[in-house]
Amino acid sequence: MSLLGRVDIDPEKLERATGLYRIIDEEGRVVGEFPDIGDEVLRDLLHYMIRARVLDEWLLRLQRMGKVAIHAPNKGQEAIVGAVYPLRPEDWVFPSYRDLGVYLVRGMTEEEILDRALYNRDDPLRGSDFAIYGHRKYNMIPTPVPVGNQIPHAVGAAYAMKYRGLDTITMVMFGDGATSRGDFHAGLNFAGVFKTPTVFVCENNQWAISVPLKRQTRAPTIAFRALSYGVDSIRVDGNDVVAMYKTAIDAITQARRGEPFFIEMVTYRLGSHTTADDPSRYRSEEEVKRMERYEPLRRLRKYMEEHGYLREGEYDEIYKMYYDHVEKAAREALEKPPLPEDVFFENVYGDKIWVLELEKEEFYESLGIMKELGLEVE
Amino acid sequence: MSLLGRVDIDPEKLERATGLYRIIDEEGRVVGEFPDIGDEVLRDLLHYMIRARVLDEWLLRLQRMGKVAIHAPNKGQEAIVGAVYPLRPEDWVFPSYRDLGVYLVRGMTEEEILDRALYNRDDPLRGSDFAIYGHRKYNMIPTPVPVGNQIPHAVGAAYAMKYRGLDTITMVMFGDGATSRGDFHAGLNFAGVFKTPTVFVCENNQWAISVPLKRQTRAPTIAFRALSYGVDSIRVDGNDVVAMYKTAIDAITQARRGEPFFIEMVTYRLGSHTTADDPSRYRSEEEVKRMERYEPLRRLRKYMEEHGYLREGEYDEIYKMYYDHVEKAAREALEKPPLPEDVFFENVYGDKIWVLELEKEEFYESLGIMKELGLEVE
Amino acid sequence: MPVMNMVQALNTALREEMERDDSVVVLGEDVGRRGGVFLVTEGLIDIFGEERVIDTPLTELGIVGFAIGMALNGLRPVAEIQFIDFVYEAFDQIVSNAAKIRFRTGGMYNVPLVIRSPCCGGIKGGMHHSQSPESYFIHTAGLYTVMPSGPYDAKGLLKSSIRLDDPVIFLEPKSIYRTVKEEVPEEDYTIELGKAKKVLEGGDVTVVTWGAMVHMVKSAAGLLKDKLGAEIEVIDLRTLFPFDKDMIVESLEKTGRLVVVHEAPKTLGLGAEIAAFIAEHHPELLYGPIIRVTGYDTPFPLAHEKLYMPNIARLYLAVKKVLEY
Amino acid sequence: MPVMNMVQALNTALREEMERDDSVVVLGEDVGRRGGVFLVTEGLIDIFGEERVIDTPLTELGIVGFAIGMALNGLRPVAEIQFIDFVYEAFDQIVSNAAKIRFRTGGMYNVPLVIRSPCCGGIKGGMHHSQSPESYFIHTAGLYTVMPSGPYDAKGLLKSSIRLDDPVIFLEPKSIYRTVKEEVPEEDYTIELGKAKKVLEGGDVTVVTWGAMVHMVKSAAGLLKDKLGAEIEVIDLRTLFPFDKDMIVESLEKTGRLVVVHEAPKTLGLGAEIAAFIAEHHPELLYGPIIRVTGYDTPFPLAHEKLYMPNIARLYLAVKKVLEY
Ligand SMILES: Cc1ncc(C[n+]2csc(CCOP(=O)(O)OP(=O)(O)O)c2C)c(N)n1
Ligand SMILES: Cc1ncc(C[n+]2csc(CCOP(=O)(O)OP(=O)(O)O)c2C)c(N)n1
Ligand SMILES: [Mg+2]
Ligand SMILES: [Mg+2]
Repeated sequence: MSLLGRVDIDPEKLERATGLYRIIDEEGRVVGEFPDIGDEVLRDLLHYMIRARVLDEWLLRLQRMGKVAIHAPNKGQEAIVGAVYPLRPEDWVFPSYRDLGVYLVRGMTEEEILDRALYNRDDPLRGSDFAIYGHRKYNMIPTPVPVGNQIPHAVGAAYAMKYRGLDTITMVMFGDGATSRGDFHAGLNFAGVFKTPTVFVCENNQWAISVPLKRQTRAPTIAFRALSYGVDSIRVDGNDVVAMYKTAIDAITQARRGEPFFIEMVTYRLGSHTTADDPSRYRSEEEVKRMERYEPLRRLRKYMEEHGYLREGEYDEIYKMYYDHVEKAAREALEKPPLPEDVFFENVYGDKIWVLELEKEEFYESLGIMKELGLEVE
Repeated sequence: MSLLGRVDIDPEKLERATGLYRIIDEEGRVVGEFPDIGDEVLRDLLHYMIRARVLDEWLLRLQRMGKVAIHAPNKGQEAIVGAVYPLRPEDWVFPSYRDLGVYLVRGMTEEEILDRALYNRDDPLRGSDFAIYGHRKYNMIPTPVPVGNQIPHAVGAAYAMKYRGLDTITMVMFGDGATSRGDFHAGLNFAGVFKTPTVFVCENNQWAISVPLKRQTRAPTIAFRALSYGVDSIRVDGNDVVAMYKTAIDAITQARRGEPFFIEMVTYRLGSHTTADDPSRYRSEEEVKRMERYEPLRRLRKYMEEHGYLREGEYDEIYKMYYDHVEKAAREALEKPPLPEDVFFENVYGDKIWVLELEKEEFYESLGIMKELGLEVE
Repeated sequence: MPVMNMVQALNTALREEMERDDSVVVLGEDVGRRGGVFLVTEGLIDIFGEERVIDTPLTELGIVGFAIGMALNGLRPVAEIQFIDFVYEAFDQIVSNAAKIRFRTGGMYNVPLVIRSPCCGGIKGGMHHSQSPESYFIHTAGLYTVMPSGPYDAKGLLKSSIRLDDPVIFLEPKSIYRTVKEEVPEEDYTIELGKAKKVLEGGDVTVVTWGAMVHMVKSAAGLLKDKLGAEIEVIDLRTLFPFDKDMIVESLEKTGRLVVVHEAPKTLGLGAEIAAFIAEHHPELLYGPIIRVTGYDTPFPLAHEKLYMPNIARLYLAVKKVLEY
Repeated sequence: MPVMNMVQALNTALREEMERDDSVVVLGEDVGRRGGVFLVTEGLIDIFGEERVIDTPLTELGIVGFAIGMALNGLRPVAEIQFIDFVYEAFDQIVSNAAKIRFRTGGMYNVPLVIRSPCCGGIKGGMHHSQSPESYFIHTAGLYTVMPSGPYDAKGLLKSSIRLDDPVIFLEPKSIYRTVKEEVPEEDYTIELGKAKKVLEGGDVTVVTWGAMVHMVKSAAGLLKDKLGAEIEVIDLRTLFPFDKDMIVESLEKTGRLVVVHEAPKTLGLGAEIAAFIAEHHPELLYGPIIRVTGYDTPFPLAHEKLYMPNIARLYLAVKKVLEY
């Protein structure tokens, strides 16, 4: 504590927080130092991104069919898979609702995702909420729908890991809109103060529903905001999956050493906010067209084709393979019966409490009456 | 919106936010460019600071006598008067609870402050809460006790002023601890996004009760944090009232032009957090001793004595004059009768509502019973 | 008279109040170009500009805290919370400030603020797009809480709320935003806060309810008459705090039997206060038990929401019980 | 057996639980060296170090959000809110997460979290150091709410709360932190949540209460006997949700008369639920009205708090009314 001193800012940190790290540009050209990643990783990343896009399309279709309550498209943001790929299974992920690729990288199958989306009998979240995904067996915590709530959780869980002497870390995803919430503020601040092993990934897709970034914050960059909590950060071209992957490796390494790290993933939401949204009200087709050029799959494909990782037609084959897979999975998931009628009395408390036992009695009585009187409620 | 660009930080803004602006050092020596302020202003600042200190002592005494519920000493932070002094009466101030000097500069008299502290019949806040001060006639809004709540209010009120075409501004004070709250985050962010005419003054006194600054935040400086909201800022030696005054003039000018400004006032809380606190549990006597050297009245006095603004003995005379004044005022305030017994039914709603009318009936009945049975409740 | 749905009626009320009074401003997430996710603020930005129809950053605490500041300085903000389920970040600002500033300042300042928000279930919204959290506000001294059940009331009540000098939590049952249509006068009119509306006359059982449940209850009247021979008298509370005790008492003088229906969870739902009020002040009016048909004491589920919510079968059971006692 | 006050009993409970189980950690503002502003955590930092007794930045949202994360990952955090009046910034984290994570995740995750905090009036704390906001939590499915009235219960209930696998709001009436002293066993013991305690036997009127009001009510028993000839039976609820309905019903079977006393404002205070529960399920047990003696529906005042709070005169009036009916 000093009343006299001045405080120096590390210019390198400032540079990373305000520059833009990229390796493959929008035309698939290498513009940064290409990291030494194996062919397999590159193919994996491609496959995950394609799977995410295919699944996205299917969820949109199922929503239009009235089978899925709501879906938040992730088209354009598939390079998030690069951030998750280097994690260990024991690490914990707190995803956002727009993270199909994340769920897949963590090991969730299309089948499991569909059971969830359709909240059928096999829904592990027992019909609790829409558009959220996760599972204990993948160490992926289903996200709360209130934007940003998961951020302090990820910090607290990381503290617990450190406290327990584990060498695991947590990673948490959220949007640019989430940075305005108290949860973001508290989460970043606690991470800075307690030096928790947490990697923050802000998927800055330029929009929070209809609110553009400049209406969300006048921060020079979101990565700069992170510095103001004493959390190191980087601003990355979030449509460049290789840059995301490389960044994540460094971030995860730093977190595992017990220092938080913040990734601003600069990307763009190509689709609507959710299936309930109508973006034509607030942004131009022309903007979206312009941004399509930057989208992550296009450039990875270009790069891989030009560098001989993909032969002609192979991309389409892969795409078709996953498409067929999801089609079959969707058919099966749709055929499964619904959850039991009294499912919502489960998992409110660990122990039985009389209040709910009494209410259950009334509930079963009401089911009886429905039958008796031939009432259709649902 | 660009996926490609880098963002440049203005090095001058960075410098102001991480340096330390001062004019008079702890020995009363001029170390910066002395602004062209008249003798009168200097004397005024001195008088306000002395009045604040005298009143502080008296409130401590009255608290020990059991007359005042609680008091938050402001010893060491009196240079805050420099921030308020250049405001116009029509500007709005949202003070903190530790701002005796602020209340005085705004025009509240010692008499009025004592009526409030003792919540006697003339208490304008009608016995609502402890340790808060303010009055509509001084355009000073009594602060909410939950730390930081007033920050977004000051921003919203400033928006209203701009919207209504007024050329007034708002100024809001809060501590270093308050910077951790959601209210701070939202307030700063809204000020940045909406460019409200607001001056923020963070009285960074190094402690939030027992929590030292480094446990509160790892921000390089609090003024740096402000930049991360797109709000210009400066870090000032907050024990140098002339630096505070000069800074405020610039800040207010900028705000009146419609741009928010943030002042980090680097100071030190010499007393206990409040009269309910026991700082010996968490900080050393030695630290406090060391910091006494930096306190604002000592240095202003030194400067003024050495530069011929104060003759020998004059400081003590001024001090005595205010002391006697408060002594008399306290005696009078103590003699005033208490607020009416049913005062708490006032000002809940603007209109009468049956719920409270019914409860009032029961209340008066209970007063009757107390008399009847000779019960002493209070 | 034009026929409107509730969204149109609310939109009209906002527009008219903004035309009447420059100090009325609208703010919230996506209220501008987007017109709100339910389009209640649609088109306002074109008429009044973005200084008066303000898209805010994504923080409910910020929206309400900022709006309180506006209200202190002479504006009459109407803040939209995108879904009431997201209001909790703002709870401190509502409970500690909006509700208490008049008291704290000895009446020197007041907060003419309306917080309006879609509420309640019925659209497969799951845990965080379906809640009915009125109890939190009703328990908080210093607030009014209002919930209209149709377009006519929506317009009149919103206007009264905007003109009131105290904060109002204005809850809009989203499931009936577009399903209920009514004639709504083009003229200016207001509806007094604190007054309920009798929506069905009947001599056997008083059913007190509000919001979308008004329609569920009304739709059950025929069945209840047929199967149980009971004529229900249905009271739409409209203002939840302070609620219209007089209309309830008057009806009970006739029926002696009370059922309260609401979507909020049972424990300390407003039904509890209504029952307790009667049990405290008018026990002599009752023949038997006061039955509450409510949301269960669980989070609001995505699966089987229609079974979770009060429905005709559950109302039937309740009416049967009060009749049989 | 040592005689302790409530602060000492709570401090002992924390220490013993931390000794028993490494996963128990304490966090909050000023809980470390300062020992909490009421010294409930005094000395713990010396024994367990600052990784386990964690001074946090000044944000209730942060404290609770961070603690939830800890609880998800295997710890059993005991989070202190310095005064419960400041909990509202954390309301979203409590209502949307602590209370709902078990449900949201289909039971895959749960939140063993205790939020403990000084509550209630009686120390001239004014608007923001005196509140009794239990209703907000009781209305929220997924939480337990507890309020002890003395050292023995405080220790046993806190231990049960810490060992529970669900979140508990643990409210400590600060006015009796040091005034009530009792023998408190040095051994480990727990008190089952959900069980009330009969603190006075009597045949005429059942008085249900909790927290500091237990002592006010007990102190009035003599006067009530003298002046009204009434023997009151006093039930200390201890757990406010789920409350011990059985003990209340059993007592009412004897007395037929019910008064509920609590500090929280009347409208939708827990008294309303207790009254409504009886009115719904056991109307036959009642002779007359159920009277509630409570805080008024105003903010908690600094001036004349003893007149604002339930007091002997107000209890006298209530008992008189239920007897005279
Ligand atoms: C607390 C809260 N307020 C409002 C909403 C409604 N809402 C859902 S997503 C969203 C925008 C989120 O934007 P951002 O954080 O940028 O994420 P993105 O959707 O762009 O991925 C809003 C306002 C919500 N879910 N939670
Ligand atoms: C929301 C809230 N939490 C906790 C408190 C209790 N409290 C009062 S002042 C204070 C510390 C404030 O520190 P800071 O903001 O630095 O201001 P200072 O007292 O140092 O002037 C705390 C924790 C409070 N008043 N409000
Ligand atoms: Mg976004
Ligand atoms: Mg401080």
